[in-house]
Amino acid sequence: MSFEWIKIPYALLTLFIVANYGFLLTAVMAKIAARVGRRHGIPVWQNYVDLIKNYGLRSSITHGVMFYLGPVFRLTGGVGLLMFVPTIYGTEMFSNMSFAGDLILALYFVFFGSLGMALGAGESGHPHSAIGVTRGLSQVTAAELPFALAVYAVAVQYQTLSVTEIVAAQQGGILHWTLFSNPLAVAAAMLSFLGTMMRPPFDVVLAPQEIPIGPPTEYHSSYLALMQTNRAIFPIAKIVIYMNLFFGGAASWPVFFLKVFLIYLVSVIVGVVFPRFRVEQSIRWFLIWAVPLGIAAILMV
Amino acid sequence: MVSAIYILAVGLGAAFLIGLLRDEWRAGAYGVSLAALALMSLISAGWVWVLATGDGSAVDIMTAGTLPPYAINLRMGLAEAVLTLLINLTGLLSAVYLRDTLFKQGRRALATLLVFTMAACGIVLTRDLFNLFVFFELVAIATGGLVLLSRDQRALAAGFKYLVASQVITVLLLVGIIFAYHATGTLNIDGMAELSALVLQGGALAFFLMFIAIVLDLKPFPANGWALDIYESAHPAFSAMLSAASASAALFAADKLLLIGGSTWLPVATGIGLFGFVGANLFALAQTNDRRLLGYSSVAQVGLILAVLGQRDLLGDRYLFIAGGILLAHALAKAGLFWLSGLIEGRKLTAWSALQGHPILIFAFASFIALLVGLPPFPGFYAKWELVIALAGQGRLALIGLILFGALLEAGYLFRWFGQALKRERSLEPVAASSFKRAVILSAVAAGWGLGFIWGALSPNGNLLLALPLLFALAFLALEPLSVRIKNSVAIVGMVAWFLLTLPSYDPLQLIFAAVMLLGGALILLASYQTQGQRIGFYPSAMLMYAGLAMLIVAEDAFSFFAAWESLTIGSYFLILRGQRSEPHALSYMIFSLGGAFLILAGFALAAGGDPLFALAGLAEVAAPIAPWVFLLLAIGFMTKTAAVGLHIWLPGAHAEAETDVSPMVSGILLKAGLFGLFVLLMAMGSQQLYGVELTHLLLWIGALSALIGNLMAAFQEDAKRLLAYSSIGQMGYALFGLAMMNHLGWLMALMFVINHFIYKSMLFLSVGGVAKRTGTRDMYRMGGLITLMPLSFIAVLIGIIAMSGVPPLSGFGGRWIFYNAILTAEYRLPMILIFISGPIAFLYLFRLIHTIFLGQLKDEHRRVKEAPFWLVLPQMIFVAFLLVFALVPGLALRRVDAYISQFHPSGALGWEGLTITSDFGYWSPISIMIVVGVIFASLFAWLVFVNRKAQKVKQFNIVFAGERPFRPETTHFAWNFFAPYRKALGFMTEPLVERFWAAVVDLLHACAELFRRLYTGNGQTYAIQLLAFVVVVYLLRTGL
Amino acid sequence: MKDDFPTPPVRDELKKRVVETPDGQTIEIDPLRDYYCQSAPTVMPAAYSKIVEGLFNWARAESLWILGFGTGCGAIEMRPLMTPRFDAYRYGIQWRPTPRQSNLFVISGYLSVKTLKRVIRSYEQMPNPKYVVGLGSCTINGGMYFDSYNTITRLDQYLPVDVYIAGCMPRPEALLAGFEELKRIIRAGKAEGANQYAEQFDWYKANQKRVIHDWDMPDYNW
Amino acid sequence: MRDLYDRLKTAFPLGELTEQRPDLAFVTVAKEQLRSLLLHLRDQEGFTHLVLLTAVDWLEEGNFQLTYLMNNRLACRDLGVRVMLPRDPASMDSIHDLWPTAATYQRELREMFGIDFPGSPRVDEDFILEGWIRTPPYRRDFDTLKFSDEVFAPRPGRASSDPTEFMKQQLYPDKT
Repeated sequence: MSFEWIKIPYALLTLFIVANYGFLLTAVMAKIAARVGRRHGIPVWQNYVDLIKNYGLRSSITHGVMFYLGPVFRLTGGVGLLMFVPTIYGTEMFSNMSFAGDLILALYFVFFGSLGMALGAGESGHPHSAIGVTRGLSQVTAAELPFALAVYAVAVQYQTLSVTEIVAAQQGGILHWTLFSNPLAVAAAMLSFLGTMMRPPFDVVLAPQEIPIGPPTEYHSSYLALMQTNRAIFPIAKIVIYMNLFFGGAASWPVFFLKVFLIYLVSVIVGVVFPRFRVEQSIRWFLIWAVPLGIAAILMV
Repeated sequence: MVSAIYILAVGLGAAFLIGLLRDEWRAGAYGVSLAALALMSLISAGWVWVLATGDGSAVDIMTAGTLPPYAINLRMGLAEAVLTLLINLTGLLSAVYLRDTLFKQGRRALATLLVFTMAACGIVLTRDLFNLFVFFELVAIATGGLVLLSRDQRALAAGFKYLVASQVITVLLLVGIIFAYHATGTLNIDGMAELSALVLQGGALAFFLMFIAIVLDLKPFPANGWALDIYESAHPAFSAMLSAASASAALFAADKLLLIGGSTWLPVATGIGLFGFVGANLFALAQTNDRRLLGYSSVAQVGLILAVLGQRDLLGDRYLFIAGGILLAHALAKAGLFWLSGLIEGRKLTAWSALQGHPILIFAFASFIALLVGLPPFPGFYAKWELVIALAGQGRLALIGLILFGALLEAGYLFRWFGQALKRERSLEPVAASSFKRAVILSAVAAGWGLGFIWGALSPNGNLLLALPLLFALAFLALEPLSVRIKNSVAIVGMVAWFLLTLPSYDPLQLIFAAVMLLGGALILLASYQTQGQRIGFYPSAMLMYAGLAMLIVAEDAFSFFAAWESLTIGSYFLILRGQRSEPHALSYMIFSLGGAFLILAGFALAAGGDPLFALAGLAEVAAPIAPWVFLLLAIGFMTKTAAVGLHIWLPGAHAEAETDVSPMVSGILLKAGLFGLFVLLMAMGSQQLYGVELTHLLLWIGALSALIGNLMAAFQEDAKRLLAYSSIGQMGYALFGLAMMNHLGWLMALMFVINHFIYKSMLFLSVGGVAKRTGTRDMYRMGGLITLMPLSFIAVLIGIIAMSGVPPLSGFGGRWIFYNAILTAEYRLPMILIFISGPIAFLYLFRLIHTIFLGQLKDEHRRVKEAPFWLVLPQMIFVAFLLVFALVPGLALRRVDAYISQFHPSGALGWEGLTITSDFGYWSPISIMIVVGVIFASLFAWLVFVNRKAQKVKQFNIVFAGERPFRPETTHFAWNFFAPYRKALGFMTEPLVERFWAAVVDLLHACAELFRRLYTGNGQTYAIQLLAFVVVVYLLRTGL
Repeated sequence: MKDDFPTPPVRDELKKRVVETPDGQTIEIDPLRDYYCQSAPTVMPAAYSKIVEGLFNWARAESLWILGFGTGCGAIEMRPLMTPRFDAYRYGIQWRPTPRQSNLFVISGYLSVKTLKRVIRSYEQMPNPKYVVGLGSCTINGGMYFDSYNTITRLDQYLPVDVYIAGCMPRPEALLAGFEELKRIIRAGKAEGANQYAEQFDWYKANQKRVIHDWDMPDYNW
Repeated sequence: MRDLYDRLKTAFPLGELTEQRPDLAFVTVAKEQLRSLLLHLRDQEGFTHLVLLTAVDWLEEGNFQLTYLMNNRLACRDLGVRVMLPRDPASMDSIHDLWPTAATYQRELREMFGIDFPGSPRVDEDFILEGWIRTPPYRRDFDTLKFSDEVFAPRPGRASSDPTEFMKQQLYPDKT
């Protein structure tokens, strides 16, 4: 097996671009949400400042090995997810490490970070961390279901599990996108997307008012910095999957920026409009509204 | 050879001689009786030897020197020889057993005993009807006398009731004989048979009267209240004789009479017999008195044999083998159990808990129960196999159903009794210490095993007692006095050696299962080094299970497969029963397993079409319309072991309550036996349709539902081992789902689950067991914060749950990847919804497992807890290594299997070039994943260590608590009712519907038993009326037919 | 005040106790020692490089994360800061629900002795560097509660205070002005309250224990 | 109110009736009669609700005055029952068995005034103050300013003014 070492700098470049885009994007999204409340909101560079500040904090504590490793798991999950999916269609340069596995790898690697984070938060011994984790896990069982069904429908539709091939099948015009060739699957997946973005109405996991603030309660300084970085990278990595599966992928960086922005915007728009669901409410919501769409999708392809 | 008539002569003579002795010479009288009985036994034994070795042939003895019908003649054939031997030996052993009582009662009792034995032999030997009547009278009178030997006050009443009943019987018999003589002009049985008595004027009625009289003497259900009172109140040694000797003799008489009746009367015998078998077993369910229970069981067994007598037309030359097998097994077991009951003071079933601490007696108890139920390697097992095969061959399916149902009931109450004896609080009453009595019991045990060997030798299917694995397991009975370390080493070496020995003969599929079961079993046995002392009973049971598994894998014909299946069931039952509070769970395990085994038996029988040597490969040739039924029966049978939903209720308790090193055996290994069976089934039969329903689709739904319910239930458990047990149900659901997909990758996934589930479930059970051992509880919310104290256990659980949840880079992901590729070619999509939802639910219980035990707040009493014992940790660490290796190079195990499966599903094989595994749809490179993840993880970790090198290590209460501080660890550890919101949302799916269903079935059976039991009022007149009513009903039914 | 008053009894849950382990030994649990880290705070040096420390100080100033803990009536004046009218987020100010992630503690108004205990805990749990803003007259000199038996009169006796914002109550605009002043101090590298607290730890502790009689926690809450 | 007072007067030795409003009045009763009076009011007169229980420190007379304020929901009337206690030792029978809520008031009085209610649940535990070890702070002989000055280290230079004078001076400096 010959490994092309040039892949490593290429992957780092992707990572660099995505991380910066992520920092800016989340700030812009915060600004958009603020504008809904007629505020100006944070400056677009605020995320960088917060990151530097967090690295700049001088003291920190640790509750134990898993606590220490939690954020590492978390960020590994985000970076790894990004690495396992080709970012830009048609370039060898930004196909990252996608030779290691296909769509299924990406789907399951999503959980890597959450699992490690949950363990780290658990070792802090803080009850709120555990409560947040139980809420998150409970919600994810229902929220992931429509997405899994949609992915299955798409894989059956294109008869492949390779992300690149799925994107390839969608080239040649906007009407070739899965969005138009299999709208049921996309609808199901987008509802699921709302559930995994940690925004209202599905943000009971963090719920700052009741369980400050869920799993990351005990995390601070450089731990928090790692998690913030993940918060910039991970949603984008996840959106890249959605983009590739349903919205025709991106053949260049500008298209990438635009599509990611628009997909992200969906969850923000929903988030600023709706109040928060309790866990059992959101589970029922997914089972009643999103799952039937997914079932219809797998039966129709 | 000594003439058989001397049996009668010696008995009668000795009885007279004793009558002449003076009352004081008790020892002399006793000696004479014993000598007489011994001599009688010797004569019978001589005949058995001569006839069995083929040196002689059956002999007719003309008493008056002339041919019948002018004189009475006796016959000594093989059957007669065996039965007289049985009767005489029972008499002899009972006499030994009764030594004290007989000394007290004196020569009259001795004489009665001798007359009883002699007369019973007479019934067997004689070929003359009137003579038969005389012997019956003698037996009846002697019985009446012997009943009074008991110290029980009720014995007197029982004896009286018995005399009333037997008078009715005698009258019927006598009238019948007179009519028959009138019709045929002969009293000789063979003579009547030749004349076809039934066609003659009045012959039918005459025969009916004689036949019904004999049948009544068999104490048929339900006209048998008088007999049960005797069983309950008479001296147990006498009950033994009544149950073993007199019933055998009467059965033989019935057999002789059926010669006259010819084939038209056979269905009547079958009907009465089966009705009795099922009915008496049902009634026995409600019994709490040990002897009465044994009485019911006797009635049931006699009914079964009567039913077999009724089927003699189709059993052909195997008739004696089958009927004899069941009869002898019954006689030995029943005599043995009655004798055993004589050692026990209390009459409640639970009083048998006095046996605890007497391993030899418990072994005897277990042997007798196995004899009765017909488990391998006892004669009843061979007999039942051939019986069921033969019945199925002739299409008598209803009979099979009733027989197996009755047998299941019987197993139910017997094993419930056994469980109570072993697990209830030990009764304080001592077990009688008489060495005579024990010797008698042990001789019955020895005879049982001996018969097992003989029947094995006679069986065309091969002798189980010569199978090496089984012998190896049984050898541990002899090794029991040694210490655990020695026995454990022997066991491990034996299992590995057997694996190496048989290695060349395995195909890849068998190899995987063999590796999991034998090598895996040996690995788990490492954990057993941590126990101390002798650990009596563990090794024979465990080895019996492993022997069954070893034989299962290599079985090529249906019989050896079934025998292996039964062996592993018994072994695992004893293993599970060892747990602290496992009595009810072991029982439900046994009942489900035996029920499943009986379904398998029925399935094989259906497929075999009458061929007892049916090969497994023959399943492929079974054609419609039976094929789908065979498929269904076998599939349900196997699914009792994989605990598919609906048949799963035994599993959580059985796995959770088992000992620390037993849980991984029964979970990691035993469940795979069911999967292996399903593999064999699906490979041979493919998919089948029944009424247009694709049966594999049904399996898909069952698998998916098991996965969902198992996972969901696991998420709501507070008990760590129960959690793991439920998760096994879910995991087996996945495997079943994969198999039922009937495509290449589905099967590969099922195999991947076999390996993965074995590794991580064994590992988790061991580490959780170790934690439970150290913390003294299995409730997770009582633990917490153990990560620093038990780091190795934590690592095992961590690796285990990452692997189990399917998160890359560990091996669970491989299973998920194959799963996704497999479903892309599946034709049927709906059940996948359930599978998709159960995947994330696994995270729920896995996180709960690791969090509530190892993370969170450490409890006060656990502050000094040590890491689990070395021998528990060692196998865990080996498993961790395996998991990592298997994660990196799954091809090691899967590549060859992949090729092997191509025989059955040629399309869809994986590509194994280089480091990447490719399917038709996607690709996966385990090593690349591991490297990428590893590099990212390591760099980020290094970065964190660099920027955060001065982190202050804090303790458990240094958490932000809204300006407050935590109160106590117990109130700070969030663990109990962990997924409360989830329960709110989906808790309705965890309603124990299945449990309620089975509880309702059991309640219904018990209520029936309780209701109809009232027939037995204890009133002699009622009993007499019941007798007559029985006669009338049988007559009406018969003539109506 | 006379010192011959009895000290209040130790709380039950903090008393030493004897428990039996699962394997039958009896062990003694000393909750304060076993549950809490006993280390004292240390002075945390600034970054080795002046440029880096300058960058850090700028970032700290532009990213003020306030602990969401309203200690007194002044908390009501902080709420408008989140609203469109004042929108403090523009200035890099936001509220965090946990002290671990906050670096600014606004003591909003009067501080009773009982609350002081919670404030100390929360303050000590914040990572270094951390800043304290005293809001309202009460924190400066007791304000209208100057003669109360349970309200402290000078916050700086107990915690190092970086900025006081006078008024009863100060308006949100005053708060914003105060925060701008704090930013200036931070950027100048003069907001070393946490290190001051560590340096004069004994003095602060003595002051705190003088008013808090039932001291039911370790000396430093990590 | 007056008719109620007259009715009560026949059974209990009551002090004067103080009518504050048509629906609010106060009577004084001896310590020993209190319990039977409360019981009577609760069970016979419909004063089912204990609104509050509070104390006044009559330092000069050496008494504590306890006020049990009762409410008759149906008649919309309140009646305050006053009991005078000697300040030293201040002890009163507990009525937590009549109204469970009384236990909470009694804990408060115990902590703030040092009035003991033997037998009242948790009466000796901390209520609001944590670890208070000095004179109960609501007793008038406890000088809070002195205490504050001694314990809380007042900021030097702080001055107090009379609000009226101070505001006059601020607003109309020419008029002083």
